[in-house]
Amino acid sequence: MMNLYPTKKFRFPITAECISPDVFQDKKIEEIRRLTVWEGNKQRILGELFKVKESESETKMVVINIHGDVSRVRRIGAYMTSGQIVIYGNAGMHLGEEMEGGEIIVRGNVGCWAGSMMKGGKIEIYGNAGNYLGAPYRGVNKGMRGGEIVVHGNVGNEAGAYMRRGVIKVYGNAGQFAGLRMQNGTIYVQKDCEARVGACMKDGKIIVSGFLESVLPTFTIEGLKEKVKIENDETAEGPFYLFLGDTAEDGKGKLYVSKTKNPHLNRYEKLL
Amino acid sequence: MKVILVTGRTVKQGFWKEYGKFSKAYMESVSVCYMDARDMERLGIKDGTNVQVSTKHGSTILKALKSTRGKHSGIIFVPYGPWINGVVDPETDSVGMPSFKGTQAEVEPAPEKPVLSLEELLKKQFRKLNR
Amino acid sequence: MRTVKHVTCPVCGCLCDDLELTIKDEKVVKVKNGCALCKAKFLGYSKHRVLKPLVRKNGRFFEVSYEEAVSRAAEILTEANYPLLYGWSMTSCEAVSAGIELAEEIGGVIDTTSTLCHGPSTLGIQDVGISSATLGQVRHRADLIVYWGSNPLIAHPRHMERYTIFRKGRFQKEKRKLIVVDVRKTETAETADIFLQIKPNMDYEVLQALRALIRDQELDVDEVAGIPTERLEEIADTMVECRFGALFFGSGLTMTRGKNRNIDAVLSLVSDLNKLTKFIAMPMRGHFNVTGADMILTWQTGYPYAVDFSLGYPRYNPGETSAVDILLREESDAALVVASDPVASLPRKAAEHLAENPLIVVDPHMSATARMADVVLPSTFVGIESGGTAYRMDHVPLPLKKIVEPPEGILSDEEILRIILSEVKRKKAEQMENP
Amino acid sequence: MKMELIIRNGFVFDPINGVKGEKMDIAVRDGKIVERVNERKALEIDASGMLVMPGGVDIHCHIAGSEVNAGRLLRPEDHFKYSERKTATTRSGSGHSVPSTFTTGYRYSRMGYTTIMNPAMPPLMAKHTHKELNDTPMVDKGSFPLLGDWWFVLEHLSNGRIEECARYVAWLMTSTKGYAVKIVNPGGVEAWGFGHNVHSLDEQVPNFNITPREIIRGLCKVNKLLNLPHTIHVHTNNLGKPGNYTTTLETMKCVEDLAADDKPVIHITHCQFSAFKGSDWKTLRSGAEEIARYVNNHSHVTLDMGQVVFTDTTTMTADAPFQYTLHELTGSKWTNQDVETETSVGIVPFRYRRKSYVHAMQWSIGLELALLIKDPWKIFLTTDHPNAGPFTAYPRIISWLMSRRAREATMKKINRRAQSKSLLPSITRELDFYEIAVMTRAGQAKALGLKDKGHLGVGADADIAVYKINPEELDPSRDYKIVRKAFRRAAYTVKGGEIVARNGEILKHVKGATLWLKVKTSQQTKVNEDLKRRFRDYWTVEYENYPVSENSLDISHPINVEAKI
Repeated sequence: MMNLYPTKKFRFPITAECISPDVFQDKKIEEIRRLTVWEGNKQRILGELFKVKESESETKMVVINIHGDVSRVRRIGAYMTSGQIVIYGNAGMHLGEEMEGGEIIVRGNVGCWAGSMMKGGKIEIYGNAGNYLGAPYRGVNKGMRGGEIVVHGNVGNEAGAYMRRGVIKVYGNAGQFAGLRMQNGTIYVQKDCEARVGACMKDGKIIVSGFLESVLPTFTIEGLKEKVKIENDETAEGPFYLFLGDTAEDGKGKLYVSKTKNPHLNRYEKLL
Repeated sequence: MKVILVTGRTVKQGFWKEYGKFSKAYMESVSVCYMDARDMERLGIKDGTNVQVSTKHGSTILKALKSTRGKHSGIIFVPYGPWINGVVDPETDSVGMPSFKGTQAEVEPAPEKPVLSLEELLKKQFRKLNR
Repeated sequence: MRTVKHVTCPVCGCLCDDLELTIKDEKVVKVKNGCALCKAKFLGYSKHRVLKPLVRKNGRFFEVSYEEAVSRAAEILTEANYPLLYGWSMTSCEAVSAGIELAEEIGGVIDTTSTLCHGPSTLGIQDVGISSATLGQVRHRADLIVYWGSNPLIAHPRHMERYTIFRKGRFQKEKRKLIVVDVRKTETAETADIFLQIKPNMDYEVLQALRALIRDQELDVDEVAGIPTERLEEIADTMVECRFGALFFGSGLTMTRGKNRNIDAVLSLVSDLNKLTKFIAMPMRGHFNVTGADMILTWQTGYPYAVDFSLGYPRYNPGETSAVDILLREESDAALVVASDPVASLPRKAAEHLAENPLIVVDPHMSATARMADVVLPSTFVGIESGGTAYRMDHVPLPLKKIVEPPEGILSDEEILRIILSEVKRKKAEQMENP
Repeated sequence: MKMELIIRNGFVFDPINGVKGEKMDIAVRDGKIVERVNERKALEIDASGMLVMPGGVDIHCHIAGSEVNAGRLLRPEDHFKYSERKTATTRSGSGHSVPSTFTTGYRYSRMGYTTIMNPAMPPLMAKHTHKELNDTPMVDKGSFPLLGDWWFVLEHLSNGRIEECARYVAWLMTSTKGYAVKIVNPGGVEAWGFGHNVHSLDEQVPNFNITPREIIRGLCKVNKLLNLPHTIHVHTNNLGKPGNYTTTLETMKCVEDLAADDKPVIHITHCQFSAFKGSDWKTLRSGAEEIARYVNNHSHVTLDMGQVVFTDTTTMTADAPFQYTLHELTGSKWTNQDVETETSVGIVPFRYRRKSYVHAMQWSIGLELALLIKDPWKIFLTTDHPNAGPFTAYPRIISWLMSRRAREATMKKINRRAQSKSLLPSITRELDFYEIAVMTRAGQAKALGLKDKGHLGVGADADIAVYKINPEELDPSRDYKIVRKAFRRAAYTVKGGEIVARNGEILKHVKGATLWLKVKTSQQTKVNEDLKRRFRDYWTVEYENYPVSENSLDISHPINVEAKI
């Protein structure tokens, strides 16, 4: 088990995609200290920016613990395929970008593009996540293709944009454009959601259990549902309005919105 | 009074900025707030009365002018410039662009408060000039 | 007295190139064909000039030589860990090219004012593409013009006269139909055949509704953003029935809630319309060479703005590598501003951090930003006192002319940037020798 | 004075001078090939056991200009994993299928290429194209203005005023600093101005009293009157549509009578895209046999392949109606840019998949054309970069052309139906290094009329590529992977007499010249106020601001052309 302690409060962006179980695997602590990282435009070694300490571990799995604020450190766990990263503090942008397996746990907040384009594995965030959770890089039309992201706090805009598979669960609030252009998969928002949920979605499922500011005019009411399955044995209790859309792109995505939390939507009932 | 703040270009702002930002004409073209006539009535102010425009990001004093641009009750229009920049929402939503248009704001009459000159405004807002 | 013809106007993205200037004693005294903004620039530019390089010492400006100012600038930039190079939309492509090389050399971030105008449009294009054309194509063929969130009579005064409403074309002799969409009745809206006054921050909903309507989808709602659905149906029909439609959009879309997604929707709408008729879209680019700055950044680095060289190669991700975000996160530790006045145009919190950085300003005027600078390098007015190339909003490149001599000893942006670059290279080589 | 250089003991392939792998030395002085140099002073490259060829020439690659840049802008996703770091000698850059300019130059140079032709320049955007070409280092370059839908051309040709048309073309060629007449889907691009297209050589172009056949024939005559070094360069009507091979045959036939002295009068570019048989995508078959038969029996045509490689790429052509069809077909994002009075551009990202029947057939058709056309001087290696794949795939294509085994290895992995319909398994031909040298440099230089390029005779430009291949020891049929590797990274690339790259490393950033035609007609078009008004009326810029000035080219290399009029 490797433990990383930031040696200072970082001011410049730190790029450190080497902080990944796949990279640490089979490396001696000295080699890990010598891994390349960037601080602004200066090339450094990991050992300059972090105190690296090894500790006993019960599992064979590679585990990296980061103790402290790494909110300026970008790309932690990018491309990882196995092992575990636990961050006791806030983490920076692109956490777990394109990860394929393993697990990242953050006991704090994370920056934007967490789990961007991920294919597998799990990210669990106990604080808030920024914009573009699980969403792809600019111009890319393939978002999350598998795996699971759980956020206990709030998320920013465009969570799950271009999602093709997988699950995002948000136990707090979500920003605008959640599930933009999603094609499949599931997004669950336990609390409130800003407008434009499911914009341009083609297929897939979005569940909003809290207040939803407004439904896009291009969604049509389909019915009422008592409860909706999120994944495996987890269900969200309704009743829910079921909308289909986005008709602007001839989509047939399903948008479930809590009936009780959204009295302003009861005008749709006359269309049922 | 709660309003939605829209900032933008005006002929005068576009014209006078070419003459230099420290000119009086530039200040007069930019440190203004165009309001719907009914909103001004509701606030009990006249054309040319100073108002304080505030958001959660800051506040500024501007001269209220009656808008000639049709009815737009609930919307105030302020030309781009340093006077309003302390008030607009800097949030970029991670796309690089702050929210210059459509910010929730509060307008209140401030007839006794002066509109600052650019030099005064900069001195007030920037620590660097006071060192 | 002499006259210069076919001059390109260095003000807005229309880049009118038919100006005729009268020069007397190396001063422009008369402007023919220009709009009010154009005249203001040519007749008023020479006021409030800075004529000597300035360096701030103990809080005060001192006049110095270019050599001293450049040396100080190079020192600041060479030492920086994350310098920001901002501006670029009011200068020549040649100066931008020098700026990119400088940014690469010092491992900095170069961002343009696109970030504050049509950056979101670029993000929209990168998601869905854009069906567009040069302005002459619009002039010859369009029978329907839409201005959405833009007010050309104010921001691009000759746009309607040269390319759209008030100009005839080869295949379009009759009056064109004009639709204006805005949150208030602008000067342009007053000339419209159809004016849609929509609620602020609701453009996205209106655009998506139009997209559904042109697909013959029914809406479940009676109104969108204050506009009755039947009225939107009429607009959708008008768009479908035209022979050639052209939709111009402005910062009314890029700066409001939804930002890049408003553009995504507008471009998707126009793309969809091509199934049924011919339709094009175009962003109303503001500054005269903001398009050129985008273009040259794109061909040299692959990316149009917000390009980060800190890792030795270009990276791009607005929100991460864009000027306002970097400043709000207080990451930069030096800044170079060229041909722009961010202290007057950025939200205050961003401007504050910019001013806290060691700041180098290249500008002909004493701007609000120059007022905050540690080094001020006075430059010529591009398109008046020095030449170069600029790009019109529809990507047509045009020559900028040198019309009059600059004040004695004053260098152009390009020259200043080139000497900073060589000074930076010299300093770096020196450091390599004596680390 | 520049250094002298001698390349010793290589196996030299110089088809224009009839050299077929003889061991010899090549001497260089002042950027030119010379008889001999002072061997004690000259810098020496020991090329023993290596191939020595003229620097590669690319007759058709979209590497610069407004459409390429619109492609770059559209596709950050094409760049972010393909970055090149700045070094002490090179600039940084990015991009897979639409790389940034510096990177483009370096990548060509690493493969031993030294001259490239950018085949689609909207004249109104010529300043832009040349700015990008200025920033494309390591290679000499030229650009073809798009003329097939220019209003002046349509109007003059429809009135039968060939000479008048020729004078305007001469003016435009020189004004835009262009190198050849490019025609793309003639008439179709103008029709696209209102969202339409034309579908045969004899369909009337809307609003203009002319047909595609008349445009092609007219410009072919103009090209001859002006004595231009290259022929008209044609992207056929109906490109990319099943059944289009008949249009291609007709296009070649329609200028048959204009040929004289067995000289080519037309170049059909990226022919793969124009060699489809069948009535729809399901029944798509190869038309390569028919086209090859025609080309084998005629001498007035040259072609280039437009070879498909299986990768993610970006399609971009002036054939905007075709690009729109592609957008509808794929649902991918789409950029379009119509250019007033002249032309248009369309861009759509595209992935060629091995398992797609159509894509696999396209892959096969390109190779079939190259192998069934007997004379390598008639068909050249291109990918229509980036349309059928990026130019960096050339080494792979060389290995397919040289090795049946290489083709079979790929064949096994493609769509099964395509395997059964492909003509490739029946083709045993394997090209040798001489033929490859023709298809990748000598033939291309000859077709372009570049006198100083594509050969190693005395007086030629000292643009030379050395590859780590010993033709006496290596069997390219068997060792195709070694061939591929060697062509990917030239052992040495010499540009203008200097060693600029070695084993894939760029040693020196050199600018490279812009080649353009200074066309002289005895009687020039009179430019009076009336004509200027007409220009202003057609375009939205001033006549005076339209031309590209010579001093805007970093290194200008005008080629004087004496027209027959």
